[in-house]
Amino acid sequence: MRFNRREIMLTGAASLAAAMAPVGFARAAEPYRIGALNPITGAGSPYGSGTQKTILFAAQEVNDAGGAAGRMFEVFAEDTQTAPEAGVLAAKKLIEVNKVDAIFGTWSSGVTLAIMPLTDAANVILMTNSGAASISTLDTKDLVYRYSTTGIRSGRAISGVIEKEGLTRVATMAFNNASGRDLVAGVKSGWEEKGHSLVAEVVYEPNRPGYRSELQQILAAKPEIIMLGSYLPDTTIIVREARQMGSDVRFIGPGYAIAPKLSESLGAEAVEGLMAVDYVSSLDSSAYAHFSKRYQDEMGSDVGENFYASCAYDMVQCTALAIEAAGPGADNTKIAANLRKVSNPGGKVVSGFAEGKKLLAAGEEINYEGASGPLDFDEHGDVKPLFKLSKLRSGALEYQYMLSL
Amino acid sequence: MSLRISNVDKWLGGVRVLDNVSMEVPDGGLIGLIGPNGAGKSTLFAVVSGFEPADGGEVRFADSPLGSTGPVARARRGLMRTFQVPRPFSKLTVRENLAAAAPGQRGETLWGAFFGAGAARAEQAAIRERADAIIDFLNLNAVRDSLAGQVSGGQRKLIELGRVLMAEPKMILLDEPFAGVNPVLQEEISDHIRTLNGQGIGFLIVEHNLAALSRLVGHLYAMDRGRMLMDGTPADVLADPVVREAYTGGAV
Amino acid sequence: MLAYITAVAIVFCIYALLTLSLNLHFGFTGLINFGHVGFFAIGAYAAALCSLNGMPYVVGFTAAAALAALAAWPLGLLALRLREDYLAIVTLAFSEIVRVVITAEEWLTNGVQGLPGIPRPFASLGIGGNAELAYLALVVTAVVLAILLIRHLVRSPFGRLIQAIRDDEVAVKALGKNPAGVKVRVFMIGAAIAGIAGALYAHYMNYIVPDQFLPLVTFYVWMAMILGGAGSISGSLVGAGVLIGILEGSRVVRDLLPNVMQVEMASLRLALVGLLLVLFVLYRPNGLMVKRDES
Amino acid sequence: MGYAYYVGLAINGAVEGLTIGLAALAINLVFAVGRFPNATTGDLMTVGAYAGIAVQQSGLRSLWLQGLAAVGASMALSLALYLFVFRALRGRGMLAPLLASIGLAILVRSVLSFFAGHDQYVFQLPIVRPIMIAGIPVQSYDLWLGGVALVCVLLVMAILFLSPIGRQMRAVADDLTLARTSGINVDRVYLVMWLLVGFVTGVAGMVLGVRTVVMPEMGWNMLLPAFAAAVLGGVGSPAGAVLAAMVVGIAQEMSTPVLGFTYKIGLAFMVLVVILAVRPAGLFGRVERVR
Repeated sequence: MRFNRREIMLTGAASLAAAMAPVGFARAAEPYRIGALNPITGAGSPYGSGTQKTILFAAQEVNDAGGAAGRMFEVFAEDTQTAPEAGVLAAKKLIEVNKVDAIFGTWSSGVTLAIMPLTDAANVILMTNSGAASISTLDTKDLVYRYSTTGIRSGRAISGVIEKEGLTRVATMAFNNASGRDLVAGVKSGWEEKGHSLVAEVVYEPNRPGYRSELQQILAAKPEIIMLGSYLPDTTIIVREARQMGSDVRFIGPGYAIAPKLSESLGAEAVEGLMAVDYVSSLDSSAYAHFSKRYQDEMGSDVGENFYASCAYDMVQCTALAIEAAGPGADNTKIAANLRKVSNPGGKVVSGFAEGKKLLAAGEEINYEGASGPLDFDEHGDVKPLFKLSKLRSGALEYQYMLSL
Repeated sequence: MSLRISNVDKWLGGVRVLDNVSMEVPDGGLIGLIGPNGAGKSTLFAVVSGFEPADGGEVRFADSPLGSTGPVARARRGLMRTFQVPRPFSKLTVRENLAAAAPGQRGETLWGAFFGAGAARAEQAAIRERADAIIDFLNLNAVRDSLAGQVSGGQRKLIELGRVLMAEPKMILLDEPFAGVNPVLQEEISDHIRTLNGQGIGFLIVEHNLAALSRLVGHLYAMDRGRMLMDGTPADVLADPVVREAYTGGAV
Repeated sequence: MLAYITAVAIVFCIYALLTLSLNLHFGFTGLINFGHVGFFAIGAYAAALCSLNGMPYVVGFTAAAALAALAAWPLGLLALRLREDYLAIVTLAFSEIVRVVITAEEWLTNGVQGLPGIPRPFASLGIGGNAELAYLALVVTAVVLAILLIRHLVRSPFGRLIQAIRDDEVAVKALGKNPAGVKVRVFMIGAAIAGIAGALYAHYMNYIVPDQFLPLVTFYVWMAMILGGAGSISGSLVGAGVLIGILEGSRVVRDLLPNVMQVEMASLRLALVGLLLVLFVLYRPNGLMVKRDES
Repeated sequence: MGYAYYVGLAINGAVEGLTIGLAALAINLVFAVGRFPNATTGDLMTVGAYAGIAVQQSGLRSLWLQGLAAVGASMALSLALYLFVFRALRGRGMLAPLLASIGLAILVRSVLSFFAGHDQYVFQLPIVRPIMIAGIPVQSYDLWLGGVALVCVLLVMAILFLSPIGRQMRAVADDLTLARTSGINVDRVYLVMWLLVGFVTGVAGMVLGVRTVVMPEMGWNMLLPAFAAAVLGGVGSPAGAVLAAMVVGIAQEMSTPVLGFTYKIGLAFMVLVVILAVRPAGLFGRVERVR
């Protein structure tokens, strides 16, 4: 009962897909429809395509394993354009036209906040990578799950790293958007709780021909390290400018900004020792090993720069396990109720749907440990994140240690 | 309502385009102004009609100084002008062009566009009637409902004249009314001007067609290079060697 | 399906309002305005802030229209004095100033974090179908009212005057009529309509953030207006329809073309917008709905 | 914060201003001769930068070669835009070519991103540490940039004011009808003007690419500040455009201790609005006359 990739891509014409489905599929239950609503264009474009492809191949894996509780996964792909307006229309289309049961992989908080009223009303499960704290509190039906953590939590983790590294003079520099601001807000609160204060805080506007005055203000405070809440392009510019200004200040930032590509651009020497704090993609987990290989095959690039794709992989696997656990004919409320059951500690650790399905069939409790982390949800439906610190050494990211909040 | 221009100067980019220019159009007068290209006639019109400030001298209309008032204020006093290249409202019909020129319309205010509909309707009916009368007078009936941008050059001149008439002028500055107009229509326009002048409207006419102008006006001013050369009867002015020199000199 | 069509129709109506009001500015009065998204943003934030602070919707909508009109007032005065090419740049700059102020004044606007949870009228009708349809009825009413207003204005002597100003402002002055006050008023009326569009947008999206108000929105609206035809009310509707057709239609098209990736589709969609604008300017400058031809 | 701090800000402003100033120079040329604000300026720059990157990716490390490719690509595109679009729009007023240029800008950018994607590219140049002059750190790249900008401005001015075609260009800028009647080959003038625009935008794109990262939106993002500088500098004054951009840049950066880093973006636009409110024709512009 193999569903090849092309057929999944074609599911937009749902009837066509049904016509092509194998006989065994016909007696099966209603398919479980997933909207892959990702930032293909706009600010989130570095992550959107990879995330979307991941949802497609992850769904294929579920179908290869015979579907979840007899239900095949059908994926409908859409672009949020990283803009609320386009996101809302895309979500409407997914919910109303494609009749999706779940939406996976929204990225910008603006889009997620804008479509939450829609998914909430339609009882659609929403699994997101957005960082805005208010998403947790606005979720009334417990149908919203966050696979990457809030920016504020990440920032607090970063402040822990800085302390552990024994640095005391800390400055922040943030891209003026929600995620950049949340990240430095987290650093600030974490740092101040530890009894320190920041030596400089700068928020900058993007898309400028340079950021030297911003850097100059920060460097005037003589920091040992700058926490950078930016994306890769700005990070490239800012680190280069700092070096050209004669500063050897260290930088620390999220993994999507402090990436090996930096040393390709600026030379390994300029970025030696830069620190990346990232969610733990369970590097040693078999889920990650499997996923990262699939990703490399599908995308032709390394997944290291796209943490959100590993989240998307887990969204599909986790949901499939929850459906399986809930049994045939379960509605979304029941499925959601099973999400924590299949992923939180207590059961036997599994690393993929096929494996979990067998154990569930055998009546065992399971605990899915995914590609993006151990995947334990708190009462808000947010994962309890684990972080790791890596440093750029001779152009490559070198794992240092793990830390938790 | 006389127009008196006294010692007007105008500089443009280091060039003195009007140099101590003085002239007078008496109440109900019919006066011509000639001069070769670059003499400063159009600039004088621009200064008198308020589109360009003067750098010296004084313009008085109906015995009161116009000072630095703008074109709108001057037009409202009844001192109106036409343009060398006509400026019709090209996407309005000929009739709308004329109707738009009627002064003091209640319906042209935002308030009037929404309230007092009855009064506005009556007012517009009256304006249309007046516009139609002028259209009739100017023989524009055939193109009454055409877009002004689509009628011939001569007809555009007439639309401009018609618009000015709608605005109840006391004196009209006509900028080359015969330019690009066929001889038959030239005669027609001359007739219109005479008729209107007979009703007491003063005219100051800039024109290159000296023959047609001489037949129309009784008094002529001649300018060259920003200076007033002389004035007198058309025959005297056109016979004057200085004026002839200015024209031939301009031609060389 | 119905709710998706409803949603598209609502967004269409919001763009129709923007196109109609820009048409009042440019198509009927000849005012060059490349800062329309600024009025849209002011309306959106005014309405959002009012209702987030517990004021009735009526107050929010009134504030949206009034504040947008108020912002248009100094701009209108400036419009009287400037060459049209400078005015194009100044209005563009105005909309960016609006965005910068919204971004910077976090105490009021929550800055880049945006304003979430903006309430929507008719929410009491239950979530989904009926509430959506009721909201659609509201935006359609707004469009109809805007059309009636603009049509009434354009057909009145006031409208004749603004069109005369559009065709030749110097000639209007020479007739003893001052275009200044009229132009400022038209600028303010159009801005107010754009402000209402912003209010409808904010209440519909429930969430607004400065990034939604980039100059690209203005360019979209210009494209819609040129496509439909400057100076044509029906043209504004057609133009907005084509615009939404392109923006939304690409979703449907992609479902049918599995080999075209989303990224490429996004490029193609934008390319189509740009190409249409160029082609219309070159070959059909009067738009689809204007038959009157200039000689 | 001593004087060195403010000198540093002023240098930052001047350098950013120069980058934008090159774009403003290109805008100014079209503004004066073609009589419309050219919205494709930014995307001409982007295309130039991508051409430079293409040369780098093919393994040629010479910055000069990369720059040559950038200039060539921008000139070719600029010429094509003129021949296929802007030539047909001559005499159609200001708005038609402006709208067309907005459409073309969007079109060029989306075609570029269709083929090149949204990933960033970087000109791989060694990082050079600053040298200290009187307690002020001075970067060699800044000196290079200043030199390139100066050469560009001088070249444009030399062409405009010393060559016969430049004289003709200025004549067309002053009065198109008069220029035509006095026998100037207007077609040729426009051709040369657009080539010159391509040259300047190619250099500007290269400069911006070297200073930042190469992405499809890089040039478009510079358009508005460049518009502002072009208007402030005055139409028909190439040096004025670059100077105005530098003045605005310096004012922006020097204002940051007071205004902060968000409002500094608005500053250029506010200065523009205020100056035009006082001087409707711009700092050095001329008032149009009614005849």
